[in-house]
Amino acid sequence: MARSLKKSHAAGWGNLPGFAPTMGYTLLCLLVVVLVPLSTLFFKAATLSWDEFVGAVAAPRVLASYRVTFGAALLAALTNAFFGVIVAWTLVRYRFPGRRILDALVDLPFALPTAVAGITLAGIFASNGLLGKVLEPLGVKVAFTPVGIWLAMVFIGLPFVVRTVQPVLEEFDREVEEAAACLGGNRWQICTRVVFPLMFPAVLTGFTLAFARAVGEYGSIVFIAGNMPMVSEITPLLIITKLEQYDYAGATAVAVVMLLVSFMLLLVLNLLQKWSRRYAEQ
Amino acid sequence: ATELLNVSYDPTRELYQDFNKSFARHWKQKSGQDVTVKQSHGGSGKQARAVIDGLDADVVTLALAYDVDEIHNKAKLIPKDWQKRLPKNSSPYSSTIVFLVRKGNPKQIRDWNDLVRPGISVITPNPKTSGGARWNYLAAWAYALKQKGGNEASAREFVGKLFRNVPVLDSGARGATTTFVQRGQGDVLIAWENEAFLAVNELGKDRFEIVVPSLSILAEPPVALVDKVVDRKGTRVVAQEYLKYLYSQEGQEIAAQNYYRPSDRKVAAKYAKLFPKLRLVTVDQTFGGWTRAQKTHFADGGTFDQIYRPSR
Amino acid sequence: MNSSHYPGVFRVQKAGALAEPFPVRLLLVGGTVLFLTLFLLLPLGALFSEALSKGWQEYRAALLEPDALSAMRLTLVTAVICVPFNLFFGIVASWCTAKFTFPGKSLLVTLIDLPFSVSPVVSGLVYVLVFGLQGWLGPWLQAHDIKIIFAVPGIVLATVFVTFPFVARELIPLMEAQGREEEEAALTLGAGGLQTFLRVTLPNVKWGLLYGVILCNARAMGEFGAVSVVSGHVRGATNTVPLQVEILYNEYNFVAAFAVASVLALLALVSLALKTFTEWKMRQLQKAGA
Amino acid sequence: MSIEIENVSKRFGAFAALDDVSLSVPSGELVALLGPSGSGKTTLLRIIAGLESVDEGKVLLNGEDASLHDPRHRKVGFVFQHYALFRHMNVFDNVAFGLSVKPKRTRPGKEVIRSKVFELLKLIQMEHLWDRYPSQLSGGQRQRVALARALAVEPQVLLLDEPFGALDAKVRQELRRWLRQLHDEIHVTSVFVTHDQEEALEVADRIVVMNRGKVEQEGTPSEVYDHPANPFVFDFLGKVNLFHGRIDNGVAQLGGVRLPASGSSSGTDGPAVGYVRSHDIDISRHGSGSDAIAAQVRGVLRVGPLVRVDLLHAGGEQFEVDLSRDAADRLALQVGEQVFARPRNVRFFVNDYQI
Amino acid sequence: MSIEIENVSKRFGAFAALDDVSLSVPSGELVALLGPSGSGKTTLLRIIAGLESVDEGKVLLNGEDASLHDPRHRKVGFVFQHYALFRHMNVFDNVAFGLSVKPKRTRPGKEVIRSKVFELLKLIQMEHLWDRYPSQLSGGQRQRVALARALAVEPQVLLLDEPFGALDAKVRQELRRWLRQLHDEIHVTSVFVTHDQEEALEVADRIVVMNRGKVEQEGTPSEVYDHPANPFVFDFLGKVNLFHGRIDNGVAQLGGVRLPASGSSSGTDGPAVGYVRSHDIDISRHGSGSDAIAAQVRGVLRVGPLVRVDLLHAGGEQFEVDLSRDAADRLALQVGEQVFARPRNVRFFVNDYQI
Ligand SMILES: Nc1ncnc2c1ncn2[C@@H]1O[C@H](COP(=O)(O)OP(=O)(O)OP(=O)(O)O)[C@@H](O)[C@H]1O
Ligand SMILES: Nc1ncnc2c1ncn2[C@@H]1O[C@H](COP(=O)(O)OP(=O)(O)OP(=O)(O)O)[C@@H](O)[C@H]1O
Ligand SMILES: [Mg+2]
Ligand SMILES: [Mg+2]
Ligand SMILES: O=S(=O)([O-])[O-]
Repeated sequence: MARSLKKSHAAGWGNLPGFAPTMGYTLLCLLVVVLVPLSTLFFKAATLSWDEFVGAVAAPRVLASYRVTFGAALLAALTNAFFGVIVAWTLVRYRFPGRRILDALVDLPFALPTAVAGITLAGIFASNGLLGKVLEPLGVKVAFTPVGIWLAMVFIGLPFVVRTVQPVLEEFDREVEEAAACLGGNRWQICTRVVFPLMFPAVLTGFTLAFARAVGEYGSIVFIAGNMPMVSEITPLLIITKLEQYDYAGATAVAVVMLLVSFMLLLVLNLLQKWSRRYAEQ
Repeated sequence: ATELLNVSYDPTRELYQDFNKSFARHWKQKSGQDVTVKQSHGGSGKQARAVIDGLDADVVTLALAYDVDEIHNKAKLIPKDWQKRLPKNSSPYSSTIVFLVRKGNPKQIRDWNDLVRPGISVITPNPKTSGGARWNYLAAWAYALKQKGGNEASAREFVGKLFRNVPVLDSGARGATTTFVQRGQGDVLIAWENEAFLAVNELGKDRFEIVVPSLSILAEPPVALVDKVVDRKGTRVVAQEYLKYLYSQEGQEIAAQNYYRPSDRKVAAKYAKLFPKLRLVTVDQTFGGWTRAQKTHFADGGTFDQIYRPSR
Repeated sequence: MNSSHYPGVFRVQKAGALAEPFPVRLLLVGGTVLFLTLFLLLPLGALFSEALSKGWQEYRAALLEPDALSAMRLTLVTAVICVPFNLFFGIVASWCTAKFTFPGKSLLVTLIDLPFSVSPVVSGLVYVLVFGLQGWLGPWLQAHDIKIIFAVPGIVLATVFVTFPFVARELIPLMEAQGREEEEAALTLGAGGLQTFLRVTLPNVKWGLLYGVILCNARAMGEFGAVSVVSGHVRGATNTVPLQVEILYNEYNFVAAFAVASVLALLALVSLALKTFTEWKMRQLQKAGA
Repeated sequence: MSIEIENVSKRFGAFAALDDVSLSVPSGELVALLGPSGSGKTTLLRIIAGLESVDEGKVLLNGEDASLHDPRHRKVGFVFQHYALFRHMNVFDNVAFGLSVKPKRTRPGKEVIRSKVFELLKLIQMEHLWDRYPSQLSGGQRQRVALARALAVEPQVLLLDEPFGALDAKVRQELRRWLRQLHDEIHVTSVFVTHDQEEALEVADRIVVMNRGKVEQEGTPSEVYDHPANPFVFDFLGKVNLFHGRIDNGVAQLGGVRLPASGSSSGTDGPAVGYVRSHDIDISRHGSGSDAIAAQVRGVLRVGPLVRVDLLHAGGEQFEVDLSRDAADRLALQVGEQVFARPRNVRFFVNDYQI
Repeated sequence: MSIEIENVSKRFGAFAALDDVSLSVPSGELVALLGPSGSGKTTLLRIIAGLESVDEGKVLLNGEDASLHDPRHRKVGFVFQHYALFRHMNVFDNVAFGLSVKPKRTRPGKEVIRSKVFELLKLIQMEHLWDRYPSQLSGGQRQRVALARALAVEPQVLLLDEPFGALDAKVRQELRRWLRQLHDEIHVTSVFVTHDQEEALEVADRIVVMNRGKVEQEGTPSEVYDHPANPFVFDFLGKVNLFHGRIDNGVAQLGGVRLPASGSSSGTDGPAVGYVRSHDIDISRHGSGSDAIAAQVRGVLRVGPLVRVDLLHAGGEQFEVDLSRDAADRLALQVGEQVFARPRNVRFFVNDYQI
């Protein structure tokens, strides 16, 4: 009761000072830094006729790059969702030597320049690299294949799921689990029917963020992807390619499509998110 | 002191590092002024675009004439006849395309037709983004054309086959070299002659060797003054001298030392031993000039894209 | 069932009846350690071993090389402009979004988040479209001899764009969770708006703020894609550290490339250590309280 | 300072949290706002403090329209339900806050602040804890710090939102008495919110009973307890038994007993409900069916000073009687035995809502 | 199922949350664990449920060592203080959870579960709300859902941790009575935790008073209320007045009054404190100084069914007397007047802790 009350008072206009100036400044920054620059994309793309636009964004090679980019991003985000939950769970629930270090390291992909990450990963997973040497004879080729794209995307997206799930688990009410145990649920039932459903919105948020980041990623991927048209060429690279052919309009057209698609996906995931939290609504 | 900006493509880093020092000395002697030349390197197309978008290059020294043409077309920073303003079509040095293979040439690669053998893995950058790669592509095409019974269709099939042997397409010549040398990908790297020399000398004579194909293309990287920029900055004189100096004895020697084929007869003779002799075709003769070559082969939907069109 | 039946390693955080069976725990901990080692420790190790592969001397020389130093200077300048800007923006934006309700709030938050889902390449591109010679303002800028793109301002702008949401993202949920009661209390005690913010709100979110700043800074220093598009790659002038790494790498100067990269990695590690320390400190404070 | 609330309404979206509320609090009084959860008590308090704006109506502080002043100049001390102490400041700094944010001109010196704060800490009996952080205090201690903090700026009105809501029963009783004594000492106009009728009855000079955004009744504790204006107030202020019956010509017929419907205003004949507090019923073993309700003892339970007797009357209705221990001991009731219950002070309400 | 706690100790780090606690709960009883915050009530409850392990001692359920079973097999229903409902399930699914996680062999069919759940929802009077989520329920409703959920698996022991702690005074009183009735209907062995003495006195068959990890006293409500074993229990179970004095030869000297120190065990002469409940004092206008304490009326306050009289006795000690309204009305005391207070049932404790 206390909590819901607090919430209801956090809502409402109230009389705290400073709304107008801070809102004004926020909108101004948003306009100058985000909205105006992004709008140029649409203006530039609008210089194309519809057919040209379709030609630019629906060429087979471009379509293939969407498939590669969004497909790998999806896979990577799923991987991150899976391992991210395990990592978050382990870091929160268990105590083992080195836990703090691992915990701190989770943020590394946020902090490491993506190009460095790409170069390093390519070095490790190339056929003469530390792991490539081991994997190649087993028939697993990572670097310069779509698997490499997935790998780089997993790397850069890793912190998102962990860092969104972790606080939820930390604040998770143990009593809920205990209640389920007293009602006769076994560990597996408790996890699948009580813990995971409650963690799900956070996982979804992390998944969404990891996905959005992966879709746009460029720096780390070009070094490890192999960049083969139709196979391992990502959309951001295509945008760059078009740019270097002086095809500004084509590049922005693809950029607009990318922007819209990831926006739509974000939107869908946000709706899903809302649905997954429906029980929290008053 | 005056400052020049030379916007160039990837493999010329070392060349211009040496050349700039020499030029600074030369200019000091000649005019008593200090000059520093800043360098910018990247894929040739990317560099041209930067100039088009406002990168204040006093001179451009790019991989293909096409890229300089675009600077004229898109931004009018350079007059249309820029190529006529300097000797040798504005190309103070030339190069060609050769192969780099692993020591001992384990896959027995001798000529272009070895590259299309099944199981051979070829490393070359992406022609859509790399100037060097376009030379590679055109050299292969020319080779196929010049074979007995060669025609457009057979050339197209040949190049298509070749690119199906390519496992990695880097965006620039340097990236491709790294992939071949450092990552151990592929059996053969198609590269600028100077790149190949550099790789062998820098990264190990014991690890790589150069294979010279029977036929290749004469690559003439052009240089140009960016008129609008030098006029705005008031650097026309020194920039012109900079380009001129490329054709001088010293300039030509530096080019040769960096494995670019000098255009000056005397210097060429001096370094003749360095550069293997082979049959060279030119873009103008074989492909009707860069603009046409660009349009048929590398533009969106051109032959290169068709090579990668899904057969299904 | 009782966790104390097992050795000290793999203890469950809060002793209780609800622990997974030991093998499951072992599997999870093992999986985590393996996964993180593979994805985080290994690249980090590879990076440093490459950087130091030719010895300390070479490493030092690579860092003191003038172009490398200039790149570091530029990166620092970028961060020094970009972080305070986004810090200030983050604080202001989180105040008006977290402490008030208004129609369109979630739209506003989404827009603040937007740069996050934009590909860095595209974020660079938009600035080319605005400030490039072929863009909206390019000719005018050139006529007035103002350089934005292919110069420091462009690099800063692109970096600001890319790191725009970082501080705000961190602060908004935090401030929302803390409600408005303390601010209201300060208000009824006669404090003005700024006083309330400085003396009540800010101290309460300072750790979150620090975390946001650290992440913002790390990204600002490490951004590659967007900066690459607007930099122009002029040696010793418009190359940031990540670009310099790429250049060195392309010059077959691998030791130097990794050496310079390791500076960024070290910086990241220091930030992370700092962050871990602050968190630890915070927990300590809480514990002292509880 | 007196508080005048004039026809105040407040809506949140479509929901009316306050609906035409009028109220006046004379200077120096301690008034309780009593009502169930969601009745608008907090909203009213926040409006007085200026933390919430009104949609309609006016708030006058000392006769002046308060909307002219924003919260910081209203000289109102607010004690929040969850204390809202500044987590990052120790007790001293919390209490000193209001003084230290005064404008330079009127801000007292360091020493003056110090002595003033310690004076207050003495008042709340916490001088020795001056350097603790809120998280190191018990609920009751936090509550007192919140109070001292509010008092430090010498407010002319003190507003307390469920000051003891989150505390243990025992601690609550102590603080409750302490608050009353404090008020008797410093006599600042105070309004406190509670949903515990005992708290209101025990502490307040006047009680305002609220329900669904309206004031149901206002008066001294004994006025609202002994003369509740309507069934809601009757029910909310203490345990009550309901007897269903009829009124005819001013005489009520309740479970076979005939009573003068004195409480009822006019002769509204018809079905009616009689409300009787559980301590307003006498039990005896003898009686006639006409002046007492025959009932069976279902249970006898000693609860502290009282003894609760559960009775079942012939009509099937259950009711409860609270006896003092003395009375209960004298009667020595056995479960199952037949007794007679004689209600005193029955109030009749027709249609559940009219006197 | 009976519960036997034998010499249980539980430490958290260096802190002993339970210190050699023994206790037995016969089958079918409703027992209250009463004690101040931090006294170990929750810990004891969790140990019975198997949610916490013991450091020393044993818990026997139905005579069997419980440590052989983990919580899921103890047949213990646990109702948590903050309900711990499954937020993402509606009322029906919450209640059905325990049945639906039974192993396949013993799991009832869908239809059986449905009818069983609705039976329980009827019991808690919430059938119509079966599809609401917990966030859409009031505190009291949530509490009842938590109870129904625990009852669904037909536990042999029901444990309730401050079941009404978070509720309004009014709602609390209702639920309290409802719980008692429920227990009378289904008669499952139940232990509930509270820190509200009134709640314990009103609801429980037996009360266990805890303090600092120890059991201070155990007995029926009237045993602990009327015969508290020590000052702590005396104080914790109701309002009490302290009179400082001496005992000599079995006679106590309290504020000028001489009383037989009947309560005190042996003739431990020396300084002693007399404990008297506030309703165990009679007031009259006449008396002699030897059997009554002369005192001045400082205040008279009507609090619902009782009237509280504040008195100041000559020695300077303040004390309180609770009178029934009747008695108070008869006396019609005025503030300031001089009266005589006659304590009944004085208990003497020497050194604050020994009888
Ligand atoms: N900011 C708000 N936005 C929407 N509704 C609100 C807001 N504040 C209060 N309400 C609603 O107004 C009504 C009155 O709320 P208020 O907090 O004044 O009740 P209260 O009497 O203090 O209750 P409680 O005893 O539970 O604290 C409630 O139904 C509440 O949900
Ligand atoms: N997991 C734990 N770790 C450390 N100390 C604990 C833990 N659980 C309880 N304690 C301590 O043990 C003591 C008894 O706690 P317990 O929760 O049993 O008290 P309680 O009687 O239920 O109090 P309350 O009425 O406040 O709920 C407290 O001092 C508490 O701080
Ligand atoms: Mg309230
Ligand atoms: Mg407890
Ligand atoms: O530098 S290239 O354009 O030859 O790749």
